[in-house]
Amino acid sequence: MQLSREQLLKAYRQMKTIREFEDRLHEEIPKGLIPGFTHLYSGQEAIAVGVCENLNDSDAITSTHRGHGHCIAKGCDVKGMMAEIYGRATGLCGGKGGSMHIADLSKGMLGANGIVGGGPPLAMGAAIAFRNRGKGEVAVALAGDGSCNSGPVFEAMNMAVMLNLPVIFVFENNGYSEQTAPAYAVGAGKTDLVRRAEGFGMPASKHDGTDFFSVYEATREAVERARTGGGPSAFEFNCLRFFGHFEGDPQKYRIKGEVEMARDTMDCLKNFRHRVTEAKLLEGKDLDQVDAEVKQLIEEAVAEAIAAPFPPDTDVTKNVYINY
Amino acid sequence: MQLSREQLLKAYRQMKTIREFEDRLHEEIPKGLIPGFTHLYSGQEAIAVGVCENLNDSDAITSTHRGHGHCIAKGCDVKGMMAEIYGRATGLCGGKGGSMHIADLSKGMLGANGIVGGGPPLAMGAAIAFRNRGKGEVAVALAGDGSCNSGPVFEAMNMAVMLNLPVIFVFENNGYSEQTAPAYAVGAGKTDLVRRAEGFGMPASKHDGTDFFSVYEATREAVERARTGGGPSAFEFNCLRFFGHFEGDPQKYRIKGEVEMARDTMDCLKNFRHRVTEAKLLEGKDLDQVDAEVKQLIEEAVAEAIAAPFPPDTDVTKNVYINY
Amino acid sequence: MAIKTYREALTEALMIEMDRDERVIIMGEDVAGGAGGSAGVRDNQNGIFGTYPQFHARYGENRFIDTPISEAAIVGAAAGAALAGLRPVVEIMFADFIGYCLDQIMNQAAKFRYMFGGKSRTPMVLRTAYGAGLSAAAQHSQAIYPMITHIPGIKVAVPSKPADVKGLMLTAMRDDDPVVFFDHKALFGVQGEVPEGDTPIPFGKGMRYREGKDATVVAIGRMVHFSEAVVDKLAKEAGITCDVIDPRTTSPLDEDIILASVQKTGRLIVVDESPPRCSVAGDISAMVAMKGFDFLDAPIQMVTSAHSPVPFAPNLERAYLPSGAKIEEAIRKSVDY
Amino acid sequence: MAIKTYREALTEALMIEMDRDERVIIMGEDVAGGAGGSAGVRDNQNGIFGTYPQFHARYGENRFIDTPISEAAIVGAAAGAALAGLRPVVEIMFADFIGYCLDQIMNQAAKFRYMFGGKSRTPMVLRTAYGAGLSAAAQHSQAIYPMITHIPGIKVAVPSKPADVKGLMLTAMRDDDPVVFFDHKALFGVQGEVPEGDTPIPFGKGMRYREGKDATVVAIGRMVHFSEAVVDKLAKEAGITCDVIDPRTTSPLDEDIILASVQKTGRLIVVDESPPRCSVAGDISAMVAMKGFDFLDAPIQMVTSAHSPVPFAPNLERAYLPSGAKIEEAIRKSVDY
Ligand SMILES: Cc1ncc(C[n+]2csc(CCOP(=O)(O)OP(=O)(O)O)c2C)c(N)n1
Ligand SMILES: Cc1ncc(C[n+]2csc(CCOP(=O)(O)OP(=O)(O)O)c2C)c(N)n1
Ligand SMILES: [Mg+2]
Ligand SMILES: [Mg+2]
Repeated sequence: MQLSREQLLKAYRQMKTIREFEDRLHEEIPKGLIPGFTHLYSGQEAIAVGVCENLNDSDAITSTHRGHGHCIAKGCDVKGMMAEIYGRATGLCGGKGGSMHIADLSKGMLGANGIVGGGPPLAMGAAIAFRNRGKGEVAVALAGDGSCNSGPVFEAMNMAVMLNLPVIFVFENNGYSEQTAPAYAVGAGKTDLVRRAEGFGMPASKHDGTDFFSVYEATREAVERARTGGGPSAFEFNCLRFFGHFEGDPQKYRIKGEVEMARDTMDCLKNFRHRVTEAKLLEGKDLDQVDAEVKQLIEEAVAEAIAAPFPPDTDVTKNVYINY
Repeated sequence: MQLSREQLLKAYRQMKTIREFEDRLHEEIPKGLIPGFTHLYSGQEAIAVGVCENLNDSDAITSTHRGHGHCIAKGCDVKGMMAEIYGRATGLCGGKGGSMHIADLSKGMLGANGIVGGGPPLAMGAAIAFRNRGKGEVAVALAGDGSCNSGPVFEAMNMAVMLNLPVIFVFENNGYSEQTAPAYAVGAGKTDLVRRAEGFGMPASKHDGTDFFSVYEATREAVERARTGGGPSAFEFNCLRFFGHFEGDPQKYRIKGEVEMARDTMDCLKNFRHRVTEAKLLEGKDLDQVDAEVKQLIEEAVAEAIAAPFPPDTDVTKNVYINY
Repeated sequence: MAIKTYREALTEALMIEMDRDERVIIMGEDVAGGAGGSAGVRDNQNGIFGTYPQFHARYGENRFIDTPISEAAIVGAAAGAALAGLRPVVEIMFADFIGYCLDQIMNQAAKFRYMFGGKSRTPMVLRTAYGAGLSAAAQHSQAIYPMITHIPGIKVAVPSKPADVKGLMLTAMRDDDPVVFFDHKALFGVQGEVPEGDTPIPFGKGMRYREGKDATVVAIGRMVHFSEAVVDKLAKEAGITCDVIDPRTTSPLDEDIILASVQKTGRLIVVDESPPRCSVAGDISAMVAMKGFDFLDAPIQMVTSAHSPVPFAPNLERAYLPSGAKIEEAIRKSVDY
Repeated sequence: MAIKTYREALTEALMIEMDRDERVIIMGEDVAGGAGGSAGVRDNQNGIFGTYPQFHARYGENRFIDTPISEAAIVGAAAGAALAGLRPVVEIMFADFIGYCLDQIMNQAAKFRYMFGGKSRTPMVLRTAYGAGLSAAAQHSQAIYPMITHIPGIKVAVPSKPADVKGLMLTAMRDDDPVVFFDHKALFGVQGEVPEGDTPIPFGKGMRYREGKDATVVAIGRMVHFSEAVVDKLAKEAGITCDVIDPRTTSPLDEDIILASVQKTGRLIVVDESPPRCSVAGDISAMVAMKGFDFLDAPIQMVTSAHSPVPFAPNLERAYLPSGAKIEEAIRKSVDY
């Protein structure tokens, strides 16, 4: 399906925003103002955006510990996210959640999740709500290759097939779960995520996760099917993460040059730019314009986050039903 | 492989002992002397025995809430089992475990298990011990069709493949998990247990669970492979249980005549007798003789159990490391 | 008021809310039963404990959902469905099986509201049958409500009487926070007066079931019945009178009703079916030792189950559980002090 | 005695036993790391918390096992391996993830010995990092040892000092019952004297780290350090002296050392990083209110975290946790009573 100029620009802007957001965090984190652990999404942008460009605010996604990209792709406010990551009162969760727990229910973003495998059962449950509501909404679980060894993820796949739910399981195979490759952890390479998902009785396929268009097209079909009662499906999207598992990861498990190679040949932004300019769908300067705007936005987001106040200490007992 | 006369008699005796044990419990339970919930194995005997006739005491099995057949097949003392089910001091667990928790570590019987899905991770772990010991021992997880929707079972299958462990997953598809058929609970029939297990990257196949010989042969090969470093495999063995899920189950979910049909055409004892006498491997009177001996054994087991004392009240705090 | 069983009272609450609010759904293993079975008969046992009479026929496949044996996915699904606008009631058949879905309770449902800065609701009820007394042995008999009471963000109901089951379940289903609701499996057949109509009971409000002056007996769940019997006997036989207080919800806990009673009696006995360590008995005792110390005229007495798994043999199970004799001994010890 | 970190002390214990007994294995997610990775390098981070220096090289693939992210299967496997003759140490990276493997702890490992009539052993250690203070937020910061302490059949160690980590881990690895071993993740870098050689410390024996006469402060895990600082300050600034007692294992619990101290001081303050309900603070307080009532001259004081999930923002996390100020206030309140 041919995307309009607006759609292309939007997709590029979303991917670029994620990249810029993460690359900037990578610079900011060593400065010491960002608390806790942070997991960056750079290198995987085409997946979040390729999936979410098929969704509306009333559709839902669940996410992971590596959730910034998913949040941005699903429309979360970038400044609210940045403030949250800095632990400020102006953050999307008022500073209570942090990087691993950003959520915006009004955008259908049901939360980043620090528990590996936490998301898929939630997405499957949201799909029960959607099925019952009958308005054609869908839920998407974005999850890692590592998460796909976790029991609740399998259970969720079976239950989704069994109840024929409008839910899509998106497994982002970024080459590692922490330091461990799927060639080891996923049945020592005797199977793969696609065969497994098929084993649960749903259509599943593997695509290049660094190519926005292939992610977008594959998911489009599945979303359409789910909206019209056709039930669940699963995808494996391949990519490589550009940074460590968490910021600070020494990454000795990766061969020298792996990231450089990935940045060279598996960069969804470069690939997108090449493709759309070659095909004369957009001009380089359109994209440069987006780049500049995004840079500015992230610049402001960081400045505003740093300037924002911390939540008042008394917030500690707010939003839990009782305090003892 | 041709089984010897002794082997055939042993297999028949084991199956018959299970049948007689369970049928007798079915009679005894309404009399009110047996505490708690009891799940009977009648109709599935060929599976436990077909599997366990390939194993030695140093091999291990894990079991389920429907564990009597597994225990007998693995060599647990029948009188000790009966006394346990009656809650007596002379029981295999001193009256502390009951029907759902019979174990005999000296026979490699790692316990019946009241938690559905509890066994497979344990068997997989025992297989780690066996791999490390290097003596060619194997572990077998006996589990139900319903248990195969439980996350830990999936996790165990993946980990077994990943570590190439000497463990075999035996799924007994007896038509129901409680009142629910696998046609509903296992991906609404869009997949089956074999395809799922294959999805995890191991050889899997389906066989007639009411035919001792097909169970025995299928497992024999897999056990051989596991003993020699060939890794895990999985089986689905089909059968129907002759009684309700638990004793007292009104069974309205089963069509009238289902059990009669099963008793008529899916009775492993009948089938075995027919086959071995037709082939002139054994004579009817050999089997009648076994029948009589087994009947006598169960008779004694019940009588001795009923005559046995309950454990002393002070046992309540024995075998937990401390009491407060 | 009509006399009804604990089971009937539970059903009544579920039906009131299922009828009133179509966002309420019920999910669990064999709640309807018979799915895919050869007879094609649903509602064939009305749930394992008979709590859902003809619910499948009445509410249909979409609102009354049989699940596979996948506790983690079921509870996770309830949490996700709650975030997406439903108000699920999810059954975990035996409380012991919470071992399979603690993450979804503790790390997901309990934390969303707080972790997301107050911007989400997770209206769900996990109902589950707990407790010993049926020789169901170590894996089907536990009273694990203390572990759940420990978790901030979860409310916990442990009703003892039919009227409380009804009133607390109505409240649970209308609450915007997740609730874990523990029914004692040996109480389903117990009868009591149950008010007609829509009669929610607020969380965090205990109930005094006996009134006395010599000691305060706080009891949880089935232990309320055990305690009432002992207290009635002591009143008759020994002229010792006690308050019997049932907190009804362990979280939030009605501290006031307990402290007021101890202020009056000067003596506290807590009766709890759980094993002793980090139990609700300990929790309530500690609260009084901190906030009601001056009221106390005697050491606090705790009567709990043994610090052991639940044994199978009926005599051992009796020895494991609090008994009338143990409760009486504790009251006498306190009063004689 | 050499000065070593908590991390080094842990490593030392693990190595002593791995070297001594080949039945000991270690399993967990990324314990070696790098499996299947492009560099082919193992032991690349020596475990997430650096506790396994070159263990893969030293002990090999069969005894030092990287697992998939399958907490239930890992802990179940440890229990099964233990039944089959190994003595597994299994790492659950963060204690919060016990939500995924509670069944294998509570219904399997904890119960085998009892349920099977004493005829089995389950020698396994589950070690896990717990606690707040690193802005790891709600799902990576919990101190859930009270939930595990509740479970009969499991032993629970919560060491505060490097020497205790070493001694208790040695004991844990030699125990025939399952042990859950909680390391505080903010303590790994803390230093202390650690005796050389094979120096197991028995379970159920607490340690007095400060001696005084005015009050008894019982503290758990990292709170021992917080309490010592406050007690030292009060001694210096206000002439108030306190016993500081670390039970070291919460199950079994050394009741005697606590009761003896309260008998001497008449006052009890319990400091516990968990939220308050059904906590170890409550458990110890209740025990003293029952068994040491006559010793008490003042209400028991509990200092715990807030009854809320752990918040992310550093100031909120500080407000959530027990602090020096809160501990001091509790001690003064008790002493001034
Ligand atoms: C239940 C659970 N187990 C372990 C962890 C620790 N952990 C955090 S991320 C991670 C790896 C996840 O790998 P993958 O699913 O591939 O996601 P990625 O990090 O590659 O995005 C692990 C093991 C966790 N957070 N939750
Ligand atoms: C974790 C857990 N969930 C639910 C149950 C209740 N339950 C006991 S047996 C059973 C059905 C098991 O079905 P299957 O695995 O097919 O074994 P079968 O009864 O047919 O032998 C269920 C749901 C349980 N014991 N444990
Ligand atoms: Mg990954
Ligand atoms: Mg079955």
